[in-house]
Parts: sequence; C-alpha cells; structure tokens
Amino acid sequence: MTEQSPSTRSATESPPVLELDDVHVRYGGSHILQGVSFDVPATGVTALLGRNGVGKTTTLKAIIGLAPRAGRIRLQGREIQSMTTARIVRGGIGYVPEDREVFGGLTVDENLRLVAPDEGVEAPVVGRLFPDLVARRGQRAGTLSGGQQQMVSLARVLLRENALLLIDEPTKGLAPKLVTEVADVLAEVARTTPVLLVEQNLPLVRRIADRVVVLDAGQVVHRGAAAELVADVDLTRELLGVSMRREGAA
Amino acid sequence: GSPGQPGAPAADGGTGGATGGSGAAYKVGLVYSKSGPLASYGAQYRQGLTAGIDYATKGTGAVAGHTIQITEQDDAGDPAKAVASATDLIGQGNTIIAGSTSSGVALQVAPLAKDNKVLFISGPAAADAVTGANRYTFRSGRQTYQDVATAGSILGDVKGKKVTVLAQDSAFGKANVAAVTAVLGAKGATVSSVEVPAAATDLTPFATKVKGAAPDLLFVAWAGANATAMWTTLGQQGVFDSTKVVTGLDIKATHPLFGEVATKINFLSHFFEGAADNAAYQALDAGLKKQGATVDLFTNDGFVAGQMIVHALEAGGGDVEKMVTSLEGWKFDGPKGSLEIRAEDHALLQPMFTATLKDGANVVPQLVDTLGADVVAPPVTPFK
Amino acid sequence: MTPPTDHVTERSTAQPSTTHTPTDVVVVGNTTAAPRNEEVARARGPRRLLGTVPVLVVLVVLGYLPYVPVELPGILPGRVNGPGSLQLLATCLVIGGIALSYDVLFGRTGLLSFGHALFVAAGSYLLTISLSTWALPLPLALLAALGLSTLLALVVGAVALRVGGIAFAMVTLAFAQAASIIVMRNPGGVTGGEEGRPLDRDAVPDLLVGVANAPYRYWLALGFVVVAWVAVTVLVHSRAGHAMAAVRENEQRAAVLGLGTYRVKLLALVVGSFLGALGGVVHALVLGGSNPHLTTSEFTLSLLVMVVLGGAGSRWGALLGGVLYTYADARLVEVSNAGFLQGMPDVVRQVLSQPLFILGVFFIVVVYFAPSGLTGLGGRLIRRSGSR
Amino acid sequence: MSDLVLLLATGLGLGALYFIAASGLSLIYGLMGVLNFAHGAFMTAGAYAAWLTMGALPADWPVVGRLIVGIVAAVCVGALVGLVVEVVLIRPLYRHHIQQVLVTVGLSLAGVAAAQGIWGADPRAIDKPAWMSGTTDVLGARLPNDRFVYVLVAGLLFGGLLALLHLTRLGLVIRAGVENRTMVEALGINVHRTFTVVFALGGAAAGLAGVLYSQYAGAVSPAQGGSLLIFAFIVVVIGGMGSLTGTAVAAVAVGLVQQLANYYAASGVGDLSVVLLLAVVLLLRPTSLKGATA
Amino acid sequence: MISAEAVGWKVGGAHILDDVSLTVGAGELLGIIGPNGAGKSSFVNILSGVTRPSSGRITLQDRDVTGSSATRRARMGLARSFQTSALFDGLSAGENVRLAVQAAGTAPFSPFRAAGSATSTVIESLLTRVRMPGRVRTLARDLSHGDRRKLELAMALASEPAVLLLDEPMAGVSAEDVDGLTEIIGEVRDSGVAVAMVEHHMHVVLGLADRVAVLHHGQLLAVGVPTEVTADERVQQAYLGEAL
Ligand SMILES: Nc1ncnc2c1ncn2[C@@H]1O[C@H](COP(=O)(O)OP(=O)(O)OP(=O)(O)O)[C@@H](O)[C@H]1O
Ligand SMILES: Nc1ncnc2c1ncn2[C@@H]1O[C@H](COP(=O)(O)OP(=O)(O)OP(=O)(O)O)[C@@H](O)[C@H]1O
Ligand SMILES: [Mg+2]
Ligand SMILES: [Mg+2]
Repeated sequence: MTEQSPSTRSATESPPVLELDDVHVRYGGSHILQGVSFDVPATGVTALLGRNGVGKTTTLKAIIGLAPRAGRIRLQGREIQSMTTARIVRGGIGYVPEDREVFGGLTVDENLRLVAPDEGVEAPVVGRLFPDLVARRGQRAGTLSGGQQQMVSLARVLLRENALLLIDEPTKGLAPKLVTEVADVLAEVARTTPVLLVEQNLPLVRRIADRVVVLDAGQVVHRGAAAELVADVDLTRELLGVSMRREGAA
Repeated sequence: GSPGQPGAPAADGGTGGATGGSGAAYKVGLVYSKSGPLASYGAQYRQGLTAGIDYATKGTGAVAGHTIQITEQDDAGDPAKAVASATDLIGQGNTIIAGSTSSGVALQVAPLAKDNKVLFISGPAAADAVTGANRYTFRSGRQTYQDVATAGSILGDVKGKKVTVLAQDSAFGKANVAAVTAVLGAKGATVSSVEVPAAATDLTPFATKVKGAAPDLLFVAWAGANATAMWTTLGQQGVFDSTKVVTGLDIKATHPLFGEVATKINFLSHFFEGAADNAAYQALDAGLKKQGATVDLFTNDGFVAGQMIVHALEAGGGDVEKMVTSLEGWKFDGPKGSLEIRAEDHALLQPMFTATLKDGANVVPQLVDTLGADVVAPPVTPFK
Repeated sequence: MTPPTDHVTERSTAQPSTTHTPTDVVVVGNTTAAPRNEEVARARGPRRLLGTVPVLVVLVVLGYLPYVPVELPGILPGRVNGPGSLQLLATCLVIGGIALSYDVLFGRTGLLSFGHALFVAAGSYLLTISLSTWALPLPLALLAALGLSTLLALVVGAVALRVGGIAFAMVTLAFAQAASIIVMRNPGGVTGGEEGRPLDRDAVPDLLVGVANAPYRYWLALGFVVVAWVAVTVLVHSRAGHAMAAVRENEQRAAVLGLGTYRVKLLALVVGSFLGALGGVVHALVLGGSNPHLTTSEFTLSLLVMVVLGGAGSRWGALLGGVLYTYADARLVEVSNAGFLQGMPDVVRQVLSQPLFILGVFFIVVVYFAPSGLTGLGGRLIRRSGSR
Repeated sequence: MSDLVLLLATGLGLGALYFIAASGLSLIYGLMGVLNFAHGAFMTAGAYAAWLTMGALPADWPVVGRLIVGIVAAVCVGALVGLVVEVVLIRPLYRHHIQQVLVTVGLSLAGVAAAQGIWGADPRAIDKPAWMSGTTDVLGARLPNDRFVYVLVAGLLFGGLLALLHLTRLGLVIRAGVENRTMVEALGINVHRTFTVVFALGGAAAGLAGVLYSQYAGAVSPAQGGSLLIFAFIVVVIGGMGSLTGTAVAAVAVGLVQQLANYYAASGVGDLSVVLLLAVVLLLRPTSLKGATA
Repeated sequence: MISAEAVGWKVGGAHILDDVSLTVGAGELLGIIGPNGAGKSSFVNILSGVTRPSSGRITLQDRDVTGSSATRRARMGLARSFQTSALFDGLSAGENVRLAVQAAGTAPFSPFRAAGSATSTVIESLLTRVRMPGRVRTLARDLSHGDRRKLELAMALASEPAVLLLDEPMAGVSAEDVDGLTEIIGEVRDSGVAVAMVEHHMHVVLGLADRVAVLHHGQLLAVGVPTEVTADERVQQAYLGEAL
C-alpha cells in the first residue's frame, strides 16, 4: 500500500464532486470491491487505473447504481448509494460504458435523441467532434463499426450538462488518430466538467489526467497526482507493471 | 425377511374393509367433470343422481340396510385423470363406477371396467361406441344415433330429399355425419356434409357452401363455442330462407345463444324441462328443487343412473356379475318415459323429443312431438 | 438466413437483444434462466461418484414404495402402495421422465421446441396402433413405435433446424399442430379422434393390466425414469453434451470453433425425442391407452413449465418439475373440492373450486419466489445455511 | 364471383380481428421480450367487462350506446389489468425473461379458471347492435356489416400505434428500452415507468380485441380469449416478432388464407392451411415478413 | 495459407469492401490497420466465413472456400477471435477453452468421443499462457473485460490452428499484459502459423507485423513492410495522425 500523495485535496479548493467512502461490492460469494474510498475533485480528470479485473468497471457501476453496493457514495454532498440508476443520472452523472452499448436497432440520430430530444445529431458538439456521425445520422447504430459506435456512446453523454462524467476506456478500439482526437475532446470537456476516467492507454492518461487512483484486487493502492506517478518509474512498474515512459516512446 | 406382496395392505389388518359383512356400505365411485369445460353438464348429472337414488331408495339412501356410499372424483374432462381416478376408486373397493361426462372419458374408462370386473354406468357421454363396449359397461343417457334418428323424423318422408349435415370436423361431428348417412340415407335421402375444421374462426365460407348446396334439410351438429356466430352467419347468408334447419337442443344456458334465428330452427331433444310427465319426472323435479336446481338436459342422465345403481344393488348386492345380469333387459320408467336396457349391447332404448324455441326474451322450449323408443332405436352392436 | 455480422455478435455480448432477431430474447440464447452447470460442479471422478449416492438412495426408496402400506392422508389417495397412489405416482414419474427428455433440448441445447409433444404422442399412439390395428406382438410393437418416432424426429428435426430461435419454435409447433389435427380427425379409425385409443389389453402382459397390478406399472414408470436419467447423464458428460452446451451459450461462436452446430442440435433433438417417445410408450402402458391430450401444444407448454419450474439444465430440476407439476395437477382437484371451502363467500368458493385456478396461482408463486427453479431455490437455501 | 367477394371481405374482417388481438401481443413482446400468454386472459377480461357494463346500463338505451360504453370499459379494464400485472408480477422478474413468460402462463390458467368459476363455463349472450348483425349487398354478396367496423378499428389502431412508436419520445424510449434496458436507465430515463405504460397499452389493446371478438361471436365465454390468442401468436410470428407492420400484413394474410382455404380446399386442409403457411413462411424466410415490409 | 482475391462486399448499395486482395503465408504475420469503419472487421468476417462476400474469392490452404461455412473453415484449421469477445457466457473459462480444444483438428466431429481427452492441465496451461491463471472456474460472463479478451485469445490458440485471425486482440488488455500477449502472438507466428491481426495499438503492430495492410473506406490503401507503410503520408493522414 503506497500512500504517496500528501494531499489530493490541496490541488482543488472547492469540495469534491464525488466521495466514495468504504464502498463494497459483492457478487454472490465473490467480494469484488473491498472497501474502496477516494474523492473526485470538482475539476479536471481523475484517472482510475489498474490491471485487468481489479474492479475499475465495477467501481463505476457501483457509483451509478448498476452493481449491488454497500458503503457511502456522495455526489456533490448528497448521498446517492440508495438511489436508482435513472435518478443518479438525472442527478448529474454521465456514464460511458465499457461496451459502448449503443442501441443497435435505432439510428444514430435516434440514439442521440434519447438524451437530447430536440437536437439529436444536430447538436453543435456532435458536428464539431464527430462529423462522421452527422453523415451517418440515418444508419442503424448496430451496423456501425466499433469505433463509430464508440463515438455515439461518447456523444450521447456530451449532449447534456453533467456534474460528473464516468468514462470507461473510451479509446479502446479507436484508431490512433481518433485516440488523439478523443483525448483532446476529453481534455476540453474536463475544463468544465470533472471526469472520472478508466483507461489503459497510459500516454493518454499522462496527457490529460490530473490525478490518478490505482486499484488492485478491489482496493485502492495509490492516490496521487498524475505527474508524480509518471515521474516515478519504479512506482509505475510496481502498480501497473509497466513504465509510462517506454510506452510513450513507442 | 422378504417383503410381502407389492401393493398389499399392511399385514396387521388395517383399514382395507372394502366389501364384506352385512351393514357395510355399498361403495359407488363417481368420475365426472366437476371442473373444466363440461362442469355444468357434470353438475346437472350429479344433481340428477342424488334425486334418482333418493327416488329409487324411497328416500332412505340405502339398499337392504346397506347405505350407498358415494365417492366423487373430478376428471376435469381429461381422460388421463379419469383413468387415474377410476383406478383409485376401483382400488378402494368401489364395485360400481359411474359418471363420464365426456365421451373420451367414457371410452377410456370402459376397458378398465372389463379389466377389473366392475360395473360401469356411463353418463352424458353420447358416443355410440360406448354401447356394446363390453359386458360391464352400461349407459344412462342417449347416444348419437338416437339424436340423428329424431332429426330424421322432423323431415317426415325423406325419400329423394337432399340433406346436408353441417358439423364440426371432430369425432362428435363425424359421428353425426355417419349417423345421418346411415339413418336418413337408408330411407332414400341424399346426404352430403360440410365439415368445419376446429380452427375455423369465421364461418362464412361454410355458410356459403351450405347455401350453395341448397338442401331440403340442414342438420347442424355443433358443440361448444362460437355457436352464436355460426347461427348468425347462417342467418346472414340467408340459409333459413330456403331450408329446414334441425339441430340438437343443448342445456338451458345455451338457449339464448341462438340469437335472432332461434325461432326458425327445429330442435331435436334428449330431454328438457316439461318434455315429459310421469312419476319419475315429478320425483326428479322435486328432488332438484330441494337442491335449488331445476330440470335440465343432463339431470335425466344422473337420475337414470341413480335408478340403475339402486336396481343393480338390490339384485346383486356387491356381486358384479349378478348386477350386470340384473340390468340386462331391465325395463323401467325414467323421467323421459319408459326405458329398456337392451340385453345384447346395453343400449338404453328411450323416447326422444322434438321442440321449438318460443320467441321473446325468455326463450323456452316447447314440445312438438315425442318419438317412441323403437322409432329411434340404434342397431345392435354386439360386444367385441 | 443471412449470417449475422460481427457487429451483431459484438452487441449480443453486451446487450440483451440484437436487432436482427429481437426474438432471441425469450429464446434461450441470452437466457436469464441461467441453466445451472452441473459440469462445473462435478468435475472430477471421485466427486462424480459421490454425486451418484443420493441418486441411488432416492432410487431405492422409490423402488420400495409398493411395499409401504402406510396411509398419508391428504397427500396420497389411500395407502402409499394402494393402486390409486401407485397409479398417481407412476403417472408423475412418466411425466417427470418426459420432462427430463425435453430438457435435453431446452435446458441443455437451448432449443425452444414447441413440438416435443409430437414425439411423445408418436410413441404412445404408435404403440397402441401397432398393437391393435397392426396386431403386432409387443416386442415388435415397441420396436415399431420407437423406431418410427425416432425417424420422425430425424425428419422433423432436419427440416425445423434450418431455422433458429422463435422460428424454430413455431415450425416445430406447426408440425405438432398438424399431427394433432391428424390425430383428431381419426384417419381410418386408428387414432380414435378426441376420444383416444385404448390399449389392446390382450396384447400386453397381464402384469400390466388391472388395478391390482398397479405396482408393476409403477415399477415400469420408475424403470423408464432410470433409463432416461442414465441416458441424459451419459449424454451431458460426453463431447456431444459439451458441444450442446456450447450451442446453447453462443451458437455462432460454436460454429466458428468448428463444431457442427446443425448436427449437434439434430443429435440433441433426436436423442430427446427418442426418450420422449419412450416416455410416450410407457405412458400408454401405464394409462392403458393413448389420448389426444398428448398431442396438444398445451402439453409441450406444460413440459416447458415443468422444466423451468424445476430448473432448466439440471436433471433433478426437470424430473422434479415434471413430478411436482403432474402431482399438483392431479391433486389440486382435491383441494378445490375440499370441505373447508364451504364456509367461504360465494365468489371465493367458486373461484377456488377451479383446480386450474389453483394450479395457475401455484406456478406464479413458485416462479415468483424461485426464479431459477426449485432446484435453484434448494441450492440457494443450502448455500445460505452453509455460509452461516 | 359473389362468393369470392364475400370470402375476401370476411377474410379481411377476420384479419382485422387478428390484428387487433395481435397488436397488443406484438407490442409487449417486441418491446419487452415477454411472450404474454396471459393476453388471452386479458381479452377475456375485456369481454366480460363490456358484457357486465352493458348489462348494468339501463336497458332502454340504444344498444350502440351501451356497446360504446362497454368498449370504453373493456379498454380501461384491459389497461388496468395490464398495469397491475406488470407492476406486481412482471417487474420483479425483469432479469428473468423465461420466468416472466411462465408467470403469464400461470396467469392465463388462473384467469380463465377464475372467470369460469365466477360466470360459469358456458357462453353468455351479449347484445349486438342490429345494424352490425345485418348485411350489405356488394356485387351480389351479402357482406356482414360488423366486418366494416373491425377493419376500421384495426386501421385506426395500426396508425395510432405506428405514430406512437415512431413519432413520440415515448416511442423512442420504448424502442431503446427493448434493446438495452440498463443503458436506457444509465441515460437517466425511467424505464420501469415506460414498460408499465407498454404493458398497460398492450392490455388496453387486448381489452379492445376481447370486446370486439365477443361482438363477433355474439357471446362471451371464458375460453374465448384463448382461442383467438392462438391466431394472434401465429400472426405475430409470421409477421416477425415485434414488428407492427409485419403483424398487420401477416394478420390480413392469415385471415385471407384461412377463409379461402376453408372454402376452396378439401375438407381438413383448411385447418392445416394456417400452420402450413406458418411453416412455409418461416422456412423460406426465417426472418419473416418483417424485412420485406418494415 | 489464406488469401483473398478481389473481395468485395456490399450492404444495401453501400460498398463496405472493394476489390481487396491480400495473402498471408505460413509463418507470416499480417497487420491490418485502418481508420474506424474502414472495413477491417468485415474483412476478417469474410475470411473466416461468418460473412459471404458479394464478389471475389477466398482460398484457404489452396482450396477455394468462398462458399463454405465458418464451421468448415474452422475444421480446415482456421481460428479467429472477435472484436468484442464472443464467449460461451454461461460456461466457465476452463470449459470455454476445453470446447475450443475439443473442436480442434480436422477430424470430423465425433459426438461420443470421451469427454476428458482435453486434460485440465492443457486448459490451465493455456490460461496461464494468456496471463489469466486461476480463472478456470469463473463463468465467462463474470470475467472482467480484459480477461474476456485474453480468454478469447486462449480459445483461438487452443485449436492449434494453421491460420489465425485476430480482431483487435489487445483492445482493453491492461498495459502490463500487452507485451506478454504480443510475445505469445509472435511465438505462434514463428511456429509457422499464418496470422492476420487487426490492431489499433501501433507499437504492437509495428513490433510484430511482417507486413502491414492499410484499409481505408473499404479499399486497400497500402501494403508493405511496417516502416514503409507508416511513412506513407496518406496513411499518416488517414490513420495515424499525431499518435499517442
Ligand atoms: N457479475 C459478476 N459476478 C461475479 N464476478 C464479477 C461480476 N462482474 C465482474 N466480476 C469480477 O469482478 C472483478 C472486477 O471486474 P471489473 O469488470 O470491475 O474489472 P476491471 O478492473 O474493469 O477490468 P478490465 O480492465 O479487464 O475491464 C473481476 O475479477 C470480475 O471477474
Ligand atoms: N449492415 C450494414 N449496413 C450499412 N453499413 C454497414 C453495415 N455493416 C457494416 N457497415 C459499415 O461498414 C463499415 C466497415 O465496418 P467494420 O466493422 O468492418 O469496420 P472496422 O474497420 O472494423 O472498424 P473499427 O476499427 O471501428 O472496428 C463501417 O463504416 C460500417 O458502418
Ligand atoms: Mg473494465
Ligand atoms: Mg472492427
């Protein structure tokens, strides 16, 4: 257990937007999250890192009410751990799931209209970030390529004002060029909305994340500023089994 | 040690006393529809039976000092359940089984009677095949042949006439077609049929076919649902304009279902309220009133079954062979009039009726004619 | 059928339905019925041997019942070894075995067939017909009934398996429905129409006829269950059984692995149908005839209900579901005619006196409180008490 | 010629009835993945509601007036039954599709049995406006007037449902919810409420079908809904589960095929015609008519 | 080993693939890259028989397999993974692998062959190889995303195929394991298997591929050795951008 960070909170003056306090998730007999506690400050990108299967996705699901959870979760000071998913989302959390989960039978436009009934694909943010989607507005989302579906999934949450975005591996399966673009989008979004980001692409984390939280086996093993982690090769190797530097160089 | 006989009761006596010493009850098992689609037939049968036993035992409910103990089982119209129930009842020592609201049940239970040598008195089931099924099987109701023969009488002399049968494409319907062909065909009528598949929802095509055939007499053999739609359709397509229409009169509850054409139909009837009048009828009427019920189609079958049970017990005690012999050839008065159990095949020879439905809100059947048992007697079908 | 694209596959792992065949939702593909995996539980040899102990115990107890002269008032009609009780138990066992045969298709392979009744009825009717109409001796009649039924399964399966999902369900339903109509129409007088066809008593051994011989019919039914149980056990532990599980879980994936999914499904259908036909044969012997209820789609539907009630993909589940369903169906008539109803208000009494009402409510209650079937419920209880 | 006109017209009327019965089924199936076996019981509920209402209204009202009130009652009762069933029985089993189906099987048994217990197994006559029992001569054929009513109602229902699904936000949510309920929820939309609405709508359509079918049959009986349900199932399947347009086309096709086969084909074939049609359609076009029409 | 000749695929008037010809030889690893929606997965689907092309020819081990089913091609020694893992969700990870092992080989399917022939050691070693030891008993549906990807790879390897098609094997795999899996794929190639791999992780492609094919709008934009291709300006513009 490395508690390196002197104080995450000093970086931001305002109170955290999200607080997790001793959150547990159990599926049947398996204890997946074993007392996870961390805060998400009200600005910037907080990256949630860890090896495969440590519980990153489960953490996001616990926050949004898609996993059976115990413990306390506060959004802007309000306890949300016993609310339904729909209420939590309306309370200001946007969620981009790991599996894209677009509505395959609906057109691109209809997918977006679910969130923004009046604008759909015409919303300025879509035209600016994902012109490809505008061109494919009438295509059924199920026939989109993997990357295109990822765009729909991202666009969907950007259509609404959110207090916090939970984004699970947004660049998975995206072409390198698009990864860069998405990174830019996220950086821009994070200027106005705090983001809790799960990501395996460490160069991207380095580029846009302000803080990191590292999970291992259902527990938080590290909290700190992103820059610190990047700077400390040994720590990165210990926590994530890989060095960010080398990745970046590739 | 090795176990005893499988299926045997406990060695130390136990409860087994099914038959035996004087004063023990005579056990009669009933297998009929208390629930399921034929529940109302079953209810009528049961009410009639109570009245019948009461009448035949002169209110004592006992034969020669032995009370008649009735055990009831519900077959819900399902032959498989009926077989299980009958097995159970026979196993419990009932030497008489009665009931069978539906033909399917009657035909599946009849072999059991023979296998286990018990008396079986079939109820409202109309299938001709129950007659002559085996030595142990009797019936207390009428059979299809008698229905059809009655219909034939309505047309009078059928020689050279065209008769069409509109029937459901089922065993019941087919039996009717066969019976009409046999009865009326033999008298010189040309018989054709329009068979309606069970799954047909709209009956217009069949009404059109009937209309196209332009018969002198239309015999309708229809059981169960969408009767109203069928009659309405026949009316709409103008079948009644040119053809005499005959059908069987079902239980009271169905009388309002003929709709507007009710008065244009000629009915043959097994039995209805006011069809006959004699001591047995009055006893039936009174017996039913006591139970808060009224005379209806199948109360007769129950009543007659009651009479037959009592007669058999009087003559044979618990001895099945004696009971069988006592019933064969027995002549007696039932609510319909005088009846005879034909010795050769156990057909129940009985009078039949024709009727019309009176107009108005309360459609009440009116007797038109009574046909003697001999006029409508089925041919003999010896035991297999 | 247009082969589904990669995209479909992609989504189907993540979402409960696909656009191409939204129908697959109810079908077993993505089922939430979560057929339990016995393979997981019994992986190794000694464990598997241990697993057979309860089976043998149950078998011995069941086999001994005809020697138990005890009365269980309210539970069984008369003595346990009385003819009524044994007949009832025999019927329950036969249907339980047939449910087991249906589970080969439904629970093991994920084939939602609405036509299983066809094969059960084929076994039953072919036996009565070959005994009575064709006057074959019993061994030949058995051979004819089973052989022809299996052939029928092969033909029907070969055609129906060209499609999948609900379409498969409906094609099998169409076949079964056609057979039902034919049986009802009583061609040449061989099926007896809606009245059914009694068994020719002279053609079967005396031991199977008559009320007094109920124990032998009971043992016959028990024997059938044992045969079905063993057959299913062997099947699920064979490679074919594994392939069936693969087809159930993800058919396209199985195809890409090189498993001949069509053949796997056909095998499952034929084996299931053979066992079903065997059940039909025994059914005819136990009940003394064939009746058209066996041909109806309601019968298949009730098989489905049994399997799911008990727990799909588990031998205990299917068997227990079949036995309990049949028992409830038969005994609820007693409940609904029971005396205690007399004191109730009219409407309540009238409603409660309908056995089907009680049966319907019974299902709802069971499904509601044990969504993964009775065996699932049992497992849950065991686990809970174990963890405390 | 007049025969053909008559058969086509009545076939169309039959198709209209099938469509009305199937629409609710298709709606619930398509959108929730629940093959609602209780749909027949819902129809029965509607029919009895109308029958009771018509009986309770003053007898000196014109039959048409009583019928209209009866229809309203049937639709309301259908919707209410659907609503209650969804909230109480279906919702708690959301992750268990097959179990949901089983619950509806149980309901169908219990519902019909309850009706039978209360009102008896026998059909009860229901009043029908005189005009609807009459006929109109068209090209020498006597067309029963009530068929026009069924076709009209079916048309309106079809249009209404299509508009609902494709033009409203509710429709959009419904269509999305079909595919991935969790995700709709994760977008902040209350799916529970939407599905309840869908079930109530399906129930209302069933109620309507029930009362119209009782008019058609001239009587109400407990098993009535079930007998119509079989055809509704077939229609929904041929039409491609969940596709409203497919359902409409299939309903008309089944109605016409049944009518024509019953008249022109040899006895017995008529009965098989519909199942044969079903098998052939499925084997030739496994994805059903949907692809061709939607 | 496997080759596509002038393959085209149209859906409802849209050309998804247009005149694509590519060959992968034994012991060769072909990287397939291209922007999202370029048609890479569609191409893999066509090679593996999941989709039928509208035009062109596929040959596998010198036999024309354009018309044959996915099952048939699998039995001829072709294995593949899916872009989003397609697993037997209700079975455990071990059973998934066991099925893949059992289905392997060119022997016709024999239903009653003893089930135990795939020993658990084989299964366990395969799972260890893809860096997910101790997961044998976990149901596939309960695996985390990255573990599903690895299991997918294990299944593709299990059959010891002659031709291996991988659709984004690294998507979602944790940074730590990417190197390990890369190594495994390299070994497989070195053992003489023809591998075609769609992948967006450029360092993986560059490290592994003998040749790289770039698809763009369904057309083959470039084929060649990695350094050459990545230097191509069109490729940079269409695909790489300023890569992270
Ligand atoms: N429904 C479930 N039932 C049981 N175990 C589960 C379930 N869902 C997830 N798990 C287990 O919980 C653990 C954490 O899963 P999670 O999806 O949160 O991992 P992750 O950190 O997101 O990994 P990845 O990087 O691979 O996506 C894994 O070991 C997984 O197997
Ligand atoms: N049925 C269809 N109808 C219309 N367009 C389709 C259909 N199926 C696929 N497409 C289109 O074909 C293109 C190729 O899709 P494909 O999945 O092969 O892309 P890809 O190269 O694998 O992309 P990615 O890297 O994002 O996975 C996409 O633009 C997609 O939208
Ligand atoms: Mg994850
Ligand atoms: Mg792709």
